[in-house]
Amino acid sequence: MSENGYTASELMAIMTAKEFKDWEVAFVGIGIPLVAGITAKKFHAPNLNIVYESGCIGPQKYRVDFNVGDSSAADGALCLTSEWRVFSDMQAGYYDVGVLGAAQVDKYGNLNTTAIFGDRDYQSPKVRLPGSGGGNDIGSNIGRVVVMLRLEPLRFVEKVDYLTTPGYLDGSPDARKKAGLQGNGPVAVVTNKALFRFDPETHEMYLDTIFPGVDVEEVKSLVGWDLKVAADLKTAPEPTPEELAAVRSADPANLIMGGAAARNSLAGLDEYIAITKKYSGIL
Amino acid sequence: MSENGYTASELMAIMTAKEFKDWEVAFVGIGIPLVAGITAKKFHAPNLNIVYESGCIGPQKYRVDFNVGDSSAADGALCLTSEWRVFSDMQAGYYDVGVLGAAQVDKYGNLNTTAIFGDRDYQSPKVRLPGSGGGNDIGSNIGRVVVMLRLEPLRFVEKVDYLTTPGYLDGSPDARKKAGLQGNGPVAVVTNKALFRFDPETHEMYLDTIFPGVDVEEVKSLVGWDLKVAADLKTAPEPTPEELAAVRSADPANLIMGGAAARNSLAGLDEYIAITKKYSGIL
Amino acid sequence: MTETNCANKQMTLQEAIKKYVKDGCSLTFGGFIGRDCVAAVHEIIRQGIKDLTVIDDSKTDMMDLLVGAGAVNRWEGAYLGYGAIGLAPNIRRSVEKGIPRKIELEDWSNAGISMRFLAGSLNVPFMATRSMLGSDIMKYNRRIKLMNDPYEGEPIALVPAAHPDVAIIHVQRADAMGNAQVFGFTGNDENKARAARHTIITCEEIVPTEEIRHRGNLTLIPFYCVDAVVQVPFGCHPQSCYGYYAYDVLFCGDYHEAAKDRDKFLKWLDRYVLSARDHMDYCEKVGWERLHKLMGMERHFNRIPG
Amino acid sequence: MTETNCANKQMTLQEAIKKYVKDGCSLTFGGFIGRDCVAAVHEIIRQGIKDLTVIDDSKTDMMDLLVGAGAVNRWEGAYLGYGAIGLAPNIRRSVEKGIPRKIELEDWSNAGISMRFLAGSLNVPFMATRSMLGSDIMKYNRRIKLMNDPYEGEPIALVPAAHPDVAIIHVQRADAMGNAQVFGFTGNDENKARAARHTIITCEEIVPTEEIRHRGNLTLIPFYCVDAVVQVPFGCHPQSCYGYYAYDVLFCGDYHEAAKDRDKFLKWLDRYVLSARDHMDYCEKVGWERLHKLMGMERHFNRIPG
Repeated sequence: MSENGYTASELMAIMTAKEFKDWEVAFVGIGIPLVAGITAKKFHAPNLNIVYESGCIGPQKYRVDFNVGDSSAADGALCLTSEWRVFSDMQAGYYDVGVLGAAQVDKYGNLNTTAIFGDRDYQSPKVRLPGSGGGNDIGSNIGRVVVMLRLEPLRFVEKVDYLTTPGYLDGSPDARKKAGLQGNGPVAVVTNKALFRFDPETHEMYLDTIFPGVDVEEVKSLVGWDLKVAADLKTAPEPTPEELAAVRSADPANLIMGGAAARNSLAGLDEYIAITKKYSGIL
Repeated sequence: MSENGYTASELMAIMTAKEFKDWEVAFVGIGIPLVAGITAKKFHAPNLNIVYESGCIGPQKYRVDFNVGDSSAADGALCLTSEWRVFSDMQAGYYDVGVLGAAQVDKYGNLNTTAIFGDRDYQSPKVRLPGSGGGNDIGSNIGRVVVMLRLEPLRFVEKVDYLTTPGYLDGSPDARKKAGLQGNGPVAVVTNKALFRFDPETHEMYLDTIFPGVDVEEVKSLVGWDLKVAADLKTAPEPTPEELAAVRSADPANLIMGGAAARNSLAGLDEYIAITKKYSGIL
Repeated sequence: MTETNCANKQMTLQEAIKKYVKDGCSLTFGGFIGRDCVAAVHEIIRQGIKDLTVIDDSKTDMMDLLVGAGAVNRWEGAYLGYGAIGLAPNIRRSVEKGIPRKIELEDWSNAGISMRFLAGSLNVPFMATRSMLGSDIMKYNRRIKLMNDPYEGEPIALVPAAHPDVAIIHVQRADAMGNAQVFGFTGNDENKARAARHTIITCEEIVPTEEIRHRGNLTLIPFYCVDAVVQVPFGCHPQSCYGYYAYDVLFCGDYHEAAKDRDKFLKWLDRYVLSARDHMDYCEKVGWERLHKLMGMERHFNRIPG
Repeated sequence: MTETNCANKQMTLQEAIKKYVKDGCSLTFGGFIGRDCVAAVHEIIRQGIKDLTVIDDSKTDMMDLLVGAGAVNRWEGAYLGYGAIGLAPNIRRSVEKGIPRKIELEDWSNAGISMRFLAGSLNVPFMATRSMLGSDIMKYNRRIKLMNDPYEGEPIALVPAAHPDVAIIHVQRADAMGNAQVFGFTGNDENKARAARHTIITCEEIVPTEEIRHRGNLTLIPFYCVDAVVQVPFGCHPQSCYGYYAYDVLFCGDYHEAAKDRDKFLKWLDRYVLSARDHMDYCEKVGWERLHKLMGMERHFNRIPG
């Protein structure tokens, strides 16, 4: 937790929540992206409907999901269907916004979630990551895509080791269209220190909004190319107590945001069940 | 009704019923083919499961269907699903036997249910028929196909005006395989006067079984090519009283077998509902 | 595609048809000779909409009516008959004699046209199928393309995606947002609703969204595919609606007899369609008692689980 | 494909795995990180089956287990991680260091692999998709073919049909004939069951066929796609099974911690899998009280409509 009384993950969730609009249909992965979606529903987007790749459309969230196929993803859903169907509905243009994570991003918003090569290669990389999952599909087909990842060394690179999910490809004006891709590409990259957007002409990522207490030079030092900064660089507002409360009630046992440390601090299954029941509520 | 106390349609249904085997999955159209399927379930094939192209799999028949999408087709079904799915399951080889009707058949078992051209053509034919429906799909994909049509002038022709549903195409040994078709082609043609089968080498239709009281020359005179007759030509047995009772209880108001005349002889909706309820039974 | 999602897409049948079904547009209808959109077809005829292309799998009386009323220019589909009752009189008169006008025909098989709706719903340009190979359907319909598949080299047919301007689908129940639940067979409805540019849901009953959420597995068509929701009880009569009412075979038989003669057909059309103000007036003409007897018969045999 | 349909395809999990899952065969599993076939995976490991190819969409702990146990030779799929908990330790050890053996990887996206199962279920050689275009997935995976569609000329990707030797699918309930009903999301299960040469259904409960007929719309996989039916209550633990029990996040967290270290993983494998006689013994080791608490939690939030 920062000296300001909130964690970087909480701020990321709150900043991402602002990217959703009311009555949109959002394709959101589990983890912090989902916490962002639930947070948006509590404020400006009460009728946001979330779709999970397992085949759950518009659940009424009662509890935290750890996986896209957790029972929770189906709780009170408007429609329970198949994985291939929701990906096809995505391909048919029914989903307005997608949120996804990544391990690496490049200056044209291309994402890598497959492998960090290091000094090795695709079949024997330094770090094998999970792979595309539905990430490539979101990046290939949804009109508006929001990316979430931490601004840390070696994550913002000139060129990704493996291009799992297309952003603007080589950045040339019709690159996506020529490749046969749909959707307009990424609109925002939300990190723990700043929010980035893309130049409508060059498709190059630039610094749009800096988070409270973060220095522009610090951001530039973590980015692997000569980062451009918006002429009207904005500073994000501090999260409000209401926003923080909303984020925390979406993850009451802190297991999404807090990870292994939070798991280990629980007394056991009984405490977990009790917390989950206590904070459950219909959105 | 013949002097023997049964109609030609009833005999056709009973002869067709014998083509089903127990535990098969059968793709059966409405009308007399369905009456045949229900009859088979009452005798040697109690576990026959019938599939309707509307998406009904294995219904427990309570009442007569007039259309493949009648509610009756769904009564107590094992699985209620989509049209595209059952056709795909057919394409994947899950259905053992198909039964279909036709307006014309040729000597290689090709069927026409689209148009009788007369002296005209496809877009302005003498008689426009309903079209393929699921007929082409059955003929293209199911292992064993049984055809039902009346032996009447101009129905058994050297070459069909329009080849809606493939039998053995031009009869050449690999014609079906070369065209990309699955299944082995038609195994029987059941009519009101005789049952025909196909030579395994030449794929030409021949007279296999003649019905009680029918003359071979009469059959030959109604067939538009030089019909071959089996060396061991069989005569069909007279239907048993049990078989006739089964067929009649599958169509208790006689609306399938009896057509407009039977409809007109009903006093009205009340009588129809009363008969349907009275004869309803779970198979 | 749906322009805007919102809490309430309910409107009257007149409004929905007027808003989405235009002269010269292409249409598809849900159901499969059962759960047919009969009330919507009546309203299309009443509004005098013309030059329609219908892209569909198998249809009986509702297409016979539309063609007899002169509303159709073109048919792309698999079956136009009258089920176990016989051939479709108005279809025959149109194709054979051009009365009241000749419809263009493009024949497909049911599996072939089903794959066109599947491709449309997936937003891919085509689907492969093993149907129609070697037949005259392929000979006369040049949009079916023969290819050797690039993986195994086998012959296979390609069919193009269908994207009708409007899909009209009748379901047992829907909420005002447009979530549509179907009981019984589902035909090609899930794909038609997605393949079409606009989708109108007509339904027996509008239910609260809470009721939809209680059985999410039965939602065949989610709200985001739907533009309009219209409550039309008995909207399939004389066809059946699973769990609601049985097929009215005698009414259909009478229609079939009348339709064999052009003048008698026009009288029938006037009596049941043109002179009916709306679908409630049609129900009145058919007789509420008759409709409820058909409901009683259906529910004797099956009830949708509560 | 199913060789013979019959009234009773029930057998034990040991029998079903022994009969259909052979060294060197290809497999796919139902569920989607939820409703996973965990009990079946344990039994495969216990029987020492080797050199498997797994063709699948997204998997977490069950693939980590199989790979850690050295049973897998090749993976064709989209996601091998550990959900919100992190990366999959045994997957990383295998791919990065070849411990205990290196698995071959063929990457797909979830939509791409979904279309492979759809093509397999339809028995067509390929499907078109707009995913994976322009990405390194296509660069490294030469089975994805770029083509210009013959109708509109647009670039489109083709993916080949998947036909795994065996699909194993866990469902909430099935009858002895093999009719399988699923509540909640359905993943790619309907297509996997059809695409595979043999299908094993494991289920929470065997129900009478009458009960299946009562809700035919929920039958995702009909009997004719199914070779074996096995009752395995709590067969997904520690994953969730909608309407039956919740995800055991703490158990998974403990597994994840253990799996980071090869020796600790082997102890875990021995404790919960190898030294368990069968699935009931696994349940005993996990603790019936724990399992029933997870069931209580699930049913607090949702109950399958009665």
